[in-house]
Amino acid sequence: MIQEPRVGVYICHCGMNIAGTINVREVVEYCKRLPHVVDANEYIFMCSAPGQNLIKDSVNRCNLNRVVVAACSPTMHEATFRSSIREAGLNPYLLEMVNIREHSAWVHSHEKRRATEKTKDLLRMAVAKAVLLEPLEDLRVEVQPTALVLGGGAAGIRASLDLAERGYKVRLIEKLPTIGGKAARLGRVAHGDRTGIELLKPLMDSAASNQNILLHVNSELVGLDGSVGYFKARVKRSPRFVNERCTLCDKCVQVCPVEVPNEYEFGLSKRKAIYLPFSGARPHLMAIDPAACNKCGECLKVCEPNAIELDQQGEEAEVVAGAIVLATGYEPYDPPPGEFGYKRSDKVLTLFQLERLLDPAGPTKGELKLNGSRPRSLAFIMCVGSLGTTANAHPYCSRMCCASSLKNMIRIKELYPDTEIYAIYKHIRTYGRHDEKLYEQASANLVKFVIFEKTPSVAVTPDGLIVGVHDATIQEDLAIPVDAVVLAVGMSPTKDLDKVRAVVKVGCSPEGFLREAHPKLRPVEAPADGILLAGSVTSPKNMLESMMAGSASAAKVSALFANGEVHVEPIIAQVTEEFCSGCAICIAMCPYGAISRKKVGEKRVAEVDSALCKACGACVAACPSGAMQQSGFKDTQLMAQIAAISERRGG
Amino acid sequence: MMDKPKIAMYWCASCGGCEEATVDIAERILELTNLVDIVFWPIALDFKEEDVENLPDGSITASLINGGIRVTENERMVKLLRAKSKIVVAYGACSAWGGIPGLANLYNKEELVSLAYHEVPSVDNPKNVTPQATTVVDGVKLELPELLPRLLPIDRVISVDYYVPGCPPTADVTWKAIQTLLSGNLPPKGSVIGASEKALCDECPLNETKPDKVLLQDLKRPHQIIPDATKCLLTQGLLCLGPATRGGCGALCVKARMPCTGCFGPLDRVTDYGAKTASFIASIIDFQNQDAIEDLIDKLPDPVGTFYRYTLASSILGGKARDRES
Amino acid sequence: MKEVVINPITRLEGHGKIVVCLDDNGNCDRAYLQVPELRGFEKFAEGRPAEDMPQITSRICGVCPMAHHMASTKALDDLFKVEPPLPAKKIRELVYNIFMLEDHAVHVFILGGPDFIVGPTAPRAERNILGVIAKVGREVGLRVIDLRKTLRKTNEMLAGRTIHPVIGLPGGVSRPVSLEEAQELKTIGEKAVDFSLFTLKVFKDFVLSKKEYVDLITSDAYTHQTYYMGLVDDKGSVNFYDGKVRVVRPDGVEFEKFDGRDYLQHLSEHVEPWTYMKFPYLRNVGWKGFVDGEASGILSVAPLARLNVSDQMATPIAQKAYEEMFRILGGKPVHHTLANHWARVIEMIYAAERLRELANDPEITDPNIRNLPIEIPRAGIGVVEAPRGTLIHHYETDQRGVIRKANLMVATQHNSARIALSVDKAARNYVKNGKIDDGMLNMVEMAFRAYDPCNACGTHSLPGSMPLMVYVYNRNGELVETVSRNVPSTERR
Amino acid sequence: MSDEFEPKIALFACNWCTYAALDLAGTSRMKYPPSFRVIKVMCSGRVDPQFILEAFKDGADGVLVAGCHLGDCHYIEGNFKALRRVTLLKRMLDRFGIERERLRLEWISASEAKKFVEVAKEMTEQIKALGPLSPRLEVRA
Repeated sequence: MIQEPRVGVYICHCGMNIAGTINVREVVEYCKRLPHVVDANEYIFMCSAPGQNLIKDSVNRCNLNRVVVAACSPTMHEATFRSSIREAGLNPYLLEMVNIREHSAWVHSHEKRRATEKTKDLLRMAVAKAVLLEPLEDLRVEVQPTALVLGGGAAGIRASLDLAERGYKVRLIEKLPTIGGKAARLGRVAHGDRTGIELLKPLMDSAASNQNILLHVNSELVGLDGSVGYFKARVKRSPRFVNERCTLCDKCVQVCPVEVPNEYEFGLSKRKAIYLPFSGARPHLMAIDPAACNKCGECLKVCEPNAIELDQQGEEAEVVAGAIVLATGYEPYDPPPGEFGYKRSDKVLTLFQLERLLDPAGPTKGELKLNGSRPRSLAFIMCVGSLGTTANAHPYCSRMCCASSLKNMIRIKELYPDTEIYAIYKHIRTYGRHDEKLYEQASANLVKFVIFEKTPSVAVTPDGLIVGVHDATIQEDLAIPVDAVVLAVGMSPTKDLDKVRAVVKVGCSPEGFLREAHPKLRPVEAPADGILLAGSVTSPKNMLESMMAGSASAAKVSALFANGEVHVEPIIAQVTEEFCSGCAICIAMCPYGAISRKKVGEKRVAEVDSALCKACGACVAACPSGAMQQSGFKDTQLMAQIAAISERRGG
Repeated sequence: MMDKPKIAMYWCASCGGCEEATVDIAERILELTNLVDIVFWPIALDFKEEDVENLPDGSITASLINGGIRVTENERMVKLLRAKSKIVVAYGACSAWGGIPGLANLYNKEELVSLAYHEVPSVDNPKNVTPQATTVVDGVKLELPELLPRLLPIDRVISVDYYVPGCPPTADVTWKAIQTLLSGNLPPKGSVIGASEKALCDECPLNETKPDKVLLQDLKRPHQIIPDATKCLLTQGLLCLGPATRGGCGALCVKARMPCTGCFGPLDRVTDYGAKTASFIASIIDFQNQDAIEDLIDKLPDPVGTFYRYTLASSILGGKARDRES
Repeated sequence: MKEVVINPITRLEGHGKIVVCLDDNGNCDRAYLQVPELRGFEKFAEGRPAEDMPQITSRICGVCPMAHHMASTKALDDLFKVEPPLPAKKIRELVYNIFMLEDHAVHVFILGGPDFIVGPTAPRAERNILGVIAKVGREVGLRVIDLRKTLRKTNEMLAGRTIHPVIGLPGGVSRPVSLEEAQELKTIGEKAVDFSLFTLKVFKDFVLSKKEYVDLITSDAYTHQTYYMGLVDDKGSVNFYDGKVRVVRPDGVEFEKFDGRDYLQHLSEHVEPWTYMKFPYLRNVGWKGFVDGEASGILSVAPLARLNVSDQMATPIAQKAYEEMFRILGGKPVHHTLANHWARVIEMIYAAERLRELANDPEITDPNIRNLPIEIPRAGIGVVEAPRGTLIHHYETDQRGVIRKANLMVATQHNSARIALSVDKAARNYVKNGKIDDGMLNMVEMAFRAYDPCNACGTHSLPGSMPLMVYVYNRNGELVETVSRNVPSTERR
Repeated sequence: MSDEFEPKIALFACNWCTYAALDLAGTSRMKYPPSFRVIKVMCSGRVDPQFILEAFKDGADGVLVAGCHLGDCHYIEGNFKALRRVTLLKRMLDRFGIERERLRLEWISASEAKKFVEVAKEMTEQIKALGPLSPRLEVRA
């Protein structure tokens, strides 16, 4: 059914905003002479009720099937005029808006004649496109009110709890045997007396016991299909070898003959092959590290409740979810051996190791002891792994390390006032409402601050450690002998992030973190709808910020779930199969994985998942046969608009 | 008895390959002569131009014209045939889009003439003689037709009903096109007949071998690589234009292990074959860095000549812009 | 209602226009053959990658695309300084001989040959393949159509396509020959030789057995004393694909023998203002105008010329036929234009025998068909014998192998001066008292067809649509008569 | 009114960055020459080289393709596709005898109204200096 196009053109004065520059009368008369235009009119404020009525009446009176409105930016009133013509019985996508206020009147008020001419051109082009517009229907997808949260750290737990509290189901996936993340392993957190685990434990307990939250520890996401509203995830659980009957009696630990470095203590102590990650771990069960276990069976002999199953197998399950929260966190920057004496001396430790030493629940019960002796002097080298300090360092600032270092300096001074502390820094960034106090406090506590421009060095000598630094204030080379060096390492993207990205299609920044839809306006959303980014998966964050991001992403998910369905503007790409050769060029164009090749008989054709398509049109421009077209931005529509750039073709 | 449909065949600026291709339908041609009267076919039949002029307008059922418009005679003849024919078919790449001779549109005609008669090393032309439109010898005017400024596809001179693609169209394509014309069930004006609706990949035996994502990290010219004959040539870095080129030939070149150069031209929804081809090739360059992109494009010596090999004359620009007047 | 003769074969070639100028008595003073088109292939070759040339230049002519494809491919070997592996050379020579055989066969039975097989005095309407069938028998027509189809299908299989082949690459060919294909080729080889012998028999039975035909062939009207040029192999045998260029004087003595790469030292082209055709001549003799004889650099190429410059044929049956021809026509060189038909039949036998040899050579299925170029390209020249004579492609490139200059000297072009002589001679003989009759047109036609010229190649122009037009002007420059005639010739290249 | 050549420039503006920058230039009452004819696309990656040639053919003396900064594309990497296509097309323009300066690619974020105005002024001047294009594209003089 081909309808003869009948176009109505409506031009807004916007008071004097438009009419003050552009001769609207002249443009209206011009438009009346354009092909297919059956009505053209003007009004002082087209967006007002009388203005909209003028359009609606004209649609009916003139039997219009296309409408062009020339007014302000479509970001202001496209929705308005779409509803107007819908009310008049037209499909809302049969509207073409021309922005003659921002793009003409306001910027060319010094050249009124030429602004009017330009406006005629823009109208002629819009009419040419409008003639070829087609009715479109919004796409709707029903939303599954279950969220898949990937990562059981601060952000993931916060997001899960927020969602569960609103009554939504949550599947919380954690690859380790316990939730808690890095936050659970912090020592005493700044601005308060409580340690990371003390702060987090109530949340971990709630998460473990909440009816709406299903914990999947020892688990990873290995596959993902579908799109916003209806994702199908494949979750792979590795065997824990210990079941719920475990009473944590510890007998198995005592008999286990295998010892390995304890990653929960950042290697400061050892653990057995069967172990509890830390006190307060959730679920509260022993776990066997399959990489370490030699299957000697000693533990089986002593386990009274028969909680150990060495023949346990892993399994894969499919989980359907309406949204996904990625909260896979970060990992501490791991200096290469030899950087500032790291791993060359056991007196060189990272900030994270120091956190463990100062934790009353840590390997030294909170005492500052290295190999049994207390360092009398300490140098904190700041910005390790950040700000390009060394060749391996990241270019960015991890932000949390300054506050964290200062907090620990103050703590050490409190515990051991006679300790001499040097803070060797590039920048001190104590931002926000509280952190500057830490700097003041540290200064008051006689921490010696030495600023560097050139990267300092740490010499490991038989007599101890000597920090070499050129003090940029006094312009002198200093050699500072110390008993221990703390490297204030920053935060790195997790090494596993590529594995996650291989499953969940999210872009990544040059620094290696996941990329948000917009760094300011949409900070917890991935570009693809229904995928949220919480915590330090997008950038270094402290615990507070991670909690905020967790709550924010939960709020976004809740909004989605509360609506129950997703509306997608139908300007998506579509394949006409009879013209598609299955050449596959389009597939690599799509950053959202929305296009695939399906088999029709013996042949291939492209297929667009309309829920995944975000309407960029990159595949359309690439499609060598024109089989792929974008609704509302078809080749024919845009070519008609372009061809009308000068009078001889379009007018 | 009903009259059989009358068919005319004519050639403008073509190499003769289209005529050979017509003949290549071999035994079927006898079947054809049972179905139609061929009223005009200069290569095969005696004719006088007046014979055509004397026919009533519209009395020829279909004229199949090959070759582009290079000289004024071409233009005159196609206009005559247009007037006499119900249906005009642009047969072959030259007629439809100018074909390879259309590449001359990247130069002006003076450059063509000057090279041939003054510059090539074998010419010995001390007096700088150039063929002239008019030469007077012993009082007799000898006239040569002048070249048009550009070679034109026939639809820039007359209205064309259907197109048969290929350089040349294969026998199968030709036969299918003839059957379509005789079926009485004519497609809309402007349709391409005899060939596929889809690009070459659809019928290419190597299409199945493509990876999920087709991306280019390198480009190879055909003499620089011995390709794996069991894998898509494009994915091996050869500039195979199959994705943008209409199918119908059966992937002859690919079967001979050479990339498609595009002789079946664009698909229905493509306006400018060369620009579209450039678009798809550029799109799959797997680099984000400008220098790396430039380096890859450097490996392609003549993008215009490559992408517009058969379609320059029918492209949006049609040829080289005239020089700026200073 | 007009009887339609779908005669694949009676081709009209191109734009040919003859202007006859009369003297005061109304006799021919001077006749001009004008070729009115130019396409400019050399120009738009510039800037294009060299390896595209075999597929670009084949578009000069859709009738003999393989000749251009192969000359171009050989020019690329030379340009990139890369020798093809032996199996690749054999595949090239194989497809080339298939092409030569098919092209010659079409000419003998469909284009030029009917003049003789049916008879030069037969009505014009009968001098075509149908006349041949009527005279020789229906099975001739079927055999010709069948052979053409077989050979063209075979080259589609081996070279990717028949019209505008694609396999040529510097240093080899793109595609190997499979064992199954080789098996098929053996049968085709036998069939080809049988067919060529059958052709010779037809030629003997229907032409040579008639004295008046032999007299016509040797008559003065069709005789010009010119130089001859063609490729010979190292034994002096005719070779279409490779060899050295040999030139013999009108008396048959070798004048010069050179590597095709040195063509510029031996060949030049003369330009006239009244035609787009250029006139090649022997540089070391010089351009002396449109005259024949030893003092004039005008030369001739194509089948007769090739036989005239060679010492023998490389295959046994062809050699016998070769000896027979020169014996009957009075020894080398033969100057009779119409003897080209006979020479063409002998070349068919050679092509078929060579095809059969190569089809039975196990090396053609060797997969070693490419050597990748490693040298920096600069300039390359390739020469082959096209059906209608020596074909030279010459490219100069930048270091990336992008064409800076191209020069093409094409078979028909080498004959163009001699064709002009023939036209002029015909006009002088037959235009009397301002009257032009059918006889003159027949004479011209027959001369044309013997050369089998192709103006499309000659000017790299397109074969146009015009019939042969003859315009007669009187002494005062007034047009007194126009005669048009389709030349069902042969200008196929 | 003077007879001075006033160029027409087709501007392909992505919805998220450049179109918004133009809006901002308007609300900020900045001034730039009235040479530009905006064609809105969702992403610079939608721009097909056919559009650019069509614009030249149909009377544009210049074409500006503008989108989000590299790395900031609303669609992650659509602007890289624009970069690749325009890079290739610019080279092709050489052989068509069209000056490369007539085709320009710019990254203009939603907040860079000022940058757009600078580009607009500069490009308008450049095209003025090059003169009109469309008469040079007509087939016969």
